[in-house]
Amino acid sequence: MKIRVTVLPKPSVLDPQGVATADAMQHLGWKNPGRVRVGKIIEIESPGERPDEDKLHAICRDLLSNPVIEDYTFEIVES
Amino acid sequence: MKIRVTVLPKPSVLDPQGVATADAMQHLGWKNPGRVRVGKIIEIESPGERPDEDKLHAICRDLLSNPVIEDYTFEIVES
Amino acid sequence: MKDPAITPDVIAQHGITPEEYQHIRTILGRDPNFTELGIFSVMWSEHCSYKNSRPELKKFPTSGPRILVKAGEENAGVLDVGEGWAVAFKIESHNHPSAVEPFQGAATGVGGIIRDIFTMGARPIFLLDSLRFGPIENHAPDAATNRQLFSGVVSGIAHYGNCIGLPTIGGETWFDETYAGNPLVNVFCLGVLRHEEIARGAARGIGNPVFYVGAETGRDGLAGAAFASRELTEESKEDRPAVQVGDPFREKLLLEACLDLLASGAVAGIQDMGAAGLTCSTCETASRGGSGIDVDLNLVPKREEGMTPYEILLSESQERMLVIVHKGQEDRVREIFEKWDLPYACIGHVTDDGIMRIREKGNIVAEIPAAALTDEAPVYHRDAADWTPPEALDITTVPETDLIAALPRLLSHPSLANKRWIWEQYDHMVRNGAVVGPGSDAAVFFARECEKFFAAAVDGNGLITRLDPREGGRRCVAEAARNLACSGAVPLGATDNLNFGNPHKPEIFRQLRDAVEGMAEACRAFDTPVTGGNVSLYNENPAGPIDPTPVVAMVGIIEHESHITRQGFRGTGDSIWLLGDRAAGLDASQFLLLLHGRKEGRPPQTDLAAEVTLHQTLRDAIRDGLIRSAHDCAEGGVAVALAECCLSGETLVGADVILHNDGRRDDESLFHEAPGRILVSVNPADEERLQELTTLCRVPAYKLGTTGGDQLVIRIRTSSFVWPLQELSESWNTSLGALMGGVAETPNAS
Amino acid sequence: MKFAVLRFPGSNCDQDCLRTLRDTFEVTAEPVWHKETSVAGYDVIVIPGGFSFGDYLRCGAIARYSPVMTAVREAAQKGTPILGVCNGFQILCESGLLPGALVRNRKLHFICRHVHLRLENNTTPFTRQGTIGQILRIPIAHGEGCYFADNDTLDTLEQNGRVAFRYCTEDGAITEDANPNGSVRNIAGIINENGNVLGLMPHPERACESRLGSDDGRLVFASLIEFALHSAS
Ligand SMILES: Nc1ncnc2c1ncn2[C@@H]1O[C@H](COP(=O)(O)OP(=O)(O)O)[C@@H](O)[C@H]1O
Ligand SMILES: [Mg+2]
Repeated sequence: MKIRVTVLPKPSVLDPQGVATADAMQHLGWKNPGRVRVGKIIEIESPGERPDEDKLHAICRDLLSNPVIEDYTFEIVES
Repeated sequence: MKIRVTVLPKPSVLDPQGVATADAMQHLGWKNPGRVRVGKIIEIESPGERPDEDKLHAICRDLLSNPVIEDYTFEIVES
Repeated sequence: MKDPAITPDVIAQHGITPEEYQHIRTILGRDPNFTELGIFSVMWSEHCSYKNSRPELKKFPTSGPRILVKAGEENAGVLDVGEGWAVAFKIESHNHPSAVEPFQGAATGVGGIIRDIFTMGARPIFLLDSLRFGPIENHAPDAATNRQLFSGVVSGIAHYGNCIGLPTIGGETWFDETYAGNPLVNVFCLGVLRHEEIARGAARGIGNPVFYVGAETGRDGLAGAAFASRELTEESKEDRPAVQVGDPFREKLLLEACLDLLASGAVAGIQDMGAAGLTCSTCETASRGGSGIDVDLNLVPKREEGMTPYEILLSESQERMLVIVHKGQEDRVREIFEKWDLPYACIGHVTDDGIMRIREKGNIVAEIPAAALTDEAPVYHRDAADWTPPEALDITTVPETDLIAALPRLLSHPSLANKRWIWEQYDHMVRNGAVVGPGSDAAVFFARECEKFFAAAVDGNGLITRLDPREGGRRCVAEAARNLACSGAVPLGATDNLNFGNPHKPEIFRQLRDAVEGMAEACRAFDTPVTGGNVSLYNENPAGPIDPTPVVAMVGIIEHESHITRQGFRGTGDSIWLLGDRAAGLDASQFLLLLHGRKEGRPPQTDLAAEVTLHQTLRDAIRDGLIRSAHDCAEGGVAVALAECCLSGETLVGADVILHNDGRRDDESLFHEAPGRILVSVNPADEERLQELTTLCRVPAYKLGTTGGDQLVIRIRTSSFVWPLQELSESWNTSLGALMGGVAETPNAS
Repeated sequence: MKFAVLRFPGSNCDQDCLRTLRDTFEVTAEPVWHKETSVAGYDVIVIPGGFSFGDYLRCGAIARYSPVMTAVREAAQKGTPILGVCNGFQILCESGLLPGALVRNRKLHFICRHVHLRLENNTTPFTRQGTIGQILRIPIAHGEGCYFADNDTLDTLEQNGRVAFRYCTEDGAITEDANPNGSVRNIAGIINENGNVLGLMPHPERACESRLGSDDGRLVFASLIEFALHSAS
């Protein structure tokens, strides 16, 4: 089973890495890349049972992201 | 238009962050989370035109990922 | 999965010559199998065996009353520093990995040298780094690539050093086209220990268990060894990375666990797994112990499934150690590894037959006399080309330029500019010891373990060595010693890194040989034995070999805290003196290189006897309390040195000086790079005593002028050159940051 | 008088804190391993800097789950002074003992240098020996020291005097230029509602001896010691 958790900075939080990336894209010739945000992806390939949704939410909220600055989503890619 | 680039460590490359994350998940009560890899996600919300595929590949390869140790994929979420 | 057959092709791909192959057959009394071929290939590589450089390295002085562990005996040399305390230190290169992946390449370089130090039983306390890159100014070819390499290397060093909690307190950084595509990344580490704590990398005690501890073994670094590995496992060839990824967190745990372990008395021998990993650590420990070793690969903790013996033995996965444990102490050892959450396994035991025996699934997959791998490696005496000394520079071919503009241009060149952009990324303050951090001639570190002040500096000069290898060798040692003297330290010992091109080319071998002889001569003069070092050959880019770049790191001790001296002027009204001889032309100077684009001339020769006296006299003056600041005149000559004195104190302090011209042109007077000169500032009340001392010691000493004001004024006969300090400060302090401002960051540095 | 200095895998300023407390202030200071479940008997708890668990995932994200943190949370409730420096500050935020979060420095680099701080509240156990507006010179060394909190949280902090230190110029001005990492409102250190938990990005333990360039950091430890003596009597 494969779970993919995506963690992105909240829109209200300064994302200097996103800004720097957008700048660098412009240098590479993409005139207007617009808004770029850099976040994390956590890919879990679990051989065993998958935790129930609540448990998964808890792990995403308490460990994999920090709700003060980040939003998360997860998707079950294969099961 | 929204493009989402996912960058993950190549399967055989050591991913210390993934290892630490898997350990932490176990402490949170998920007995066998299996293999965890931590990568980057770059979300681009571009108002203008989107570069052609070749250009996008070039940006992913040269800027957003490090081909020696990472693989990337991108998907066009909306256009 | 079957091993490939041993064909002449496979042998050649392993970098083994037909003669070497015959030698292997003689040692074994049979043909080696594929795994054994791999083992010989890495152990007999230049990296492990120094087969091309060993005869040269023998020329270094390696003994002395302070030497506790000699160069070559163990992972690092150890020097006595008094009261039962000792230091272990060494420099190591990671040039090729850094060229491929600057961040991880540099990071793992730091990890490797730290392991060398704590393997000796020492607590690592600080790092230095010596770096070379291609040009990074906007107009330079490939500037963007060079900037990325530079930025990646600096963040890689920062990442590893900061995380593990070791301060990088000094270094040197140069930019020149010769290093484009082939950056040099040399890192130095020093640790402290008690004499009785020195650990040995020997497998002693028949029947003692052999433990593996640290990161799991993966297929890291295999392609780096460049083999016929393609046939090994079809499915894995795509993702077999040449680059190792460092895990400083694991290394921190490993460090603490190993020091706990050594303190427990359970350890009979210990060795890190560096290049050639498990292979090197098993056969070297056995060879040093005069014993054999028997290891079962099934027991080795692995990161991946289906690894072959060849892959396991040759893997260069980082953050691993081999520990030989006194029989009966296994539980104590397990307890420590478990406390630190480290993977470990007992993988074998010490035997009495001198054989390195490797098993897998009950079969013996390799069986080689251990000592043959380490002691019977081939040694080559390469041919050296003849050398003609370079022509002296004809000064009339150098157009006279605007000298007022020249100084800020030099100060803002990345090679001479303030390196703050680099060292602010390093946590140079952790461990609360950097009493003099980066930004002065030598760094001074207060080692709280032993309450001693150590000084350390690292120097190299590719330009001088290219023009005159022997002088280049002498020069870098003398400069390091001078940097130490300026900080108030007595040098104790040195470690060197020889960065050269392909030694099969006679002109390269000539450079290597002469540079080593020059370094050896200088180390003798300063009474600083070489305690170890590293050789990095085959540094070439498509345009040819790099300028030969021997680098030396020297360590000294400062007897009393009050002797610690810095390079910056301290206030208004001090007298500025130049100690040492003065005259030379612009030969081999940075002025000629950076402003006129010429690598030319006959480098002024280092007078070692005069240097020794100069340093001793300076130290005497420091001990007598006469010296307010001291700075060595190196690249950029006296003008750049003066500017640095004005700019690097706690506040900006101006100066007004007169230079005698010796019948030379003004550009020569300002920017020539004769070695053996030190700028000091003294309280006017002490001038007479300084003069007496220098006269007594026969050290030339010239009063140049006085500190004060907000400009640097240099007068030469009728000309006077005036630079507002604000402008010089702007040039010197901001140029590197401005150039690097637009560089995309290495994103994985947290 | 007994200080606990917590030690997580990857802590690297624990020794500096212990030495400073023992050698400069001559108080008892003991390391406490992260697997311990009690911090009873300690008058002050210090969570030192470093890279706990490699700073993987997020700084402090994994350390907050160490067993010792449960005990720390209880001690915080009881009013024991808790000082989190650098990574310690990050751990306190991740644990919810302090509001907000520390994110990547504005310019993305790790920065190690001396900065100036303005003391904003001298009624805390950590600052009682100082004066408001006092300027301290103390080093920072971090890659993720940019303090962030939403505006409501920030307003609450300010209204209640919970901003303990701000980055400032040499003369005490709160300017953009003086802000090394982009922290909102130049915040360098905050306290919790009860005033007994301080999170501070700069390293006071690196500024307790003049040979290290500044001894302005003594204020924090001297205040703590005075406070603890006071509470004991
Ligand atoms: N890569 C680096 N890392 C740390 N410190 C550095 C680095 N490069 C230069 N420095 C520091 O900058 C100062 C100037 O270096 P350098 O120009 O080599 O001095 P000098 O000419 O006196 O030997 C020294 O204090 C040195 O330690
Ligand atoms: Mg130098």
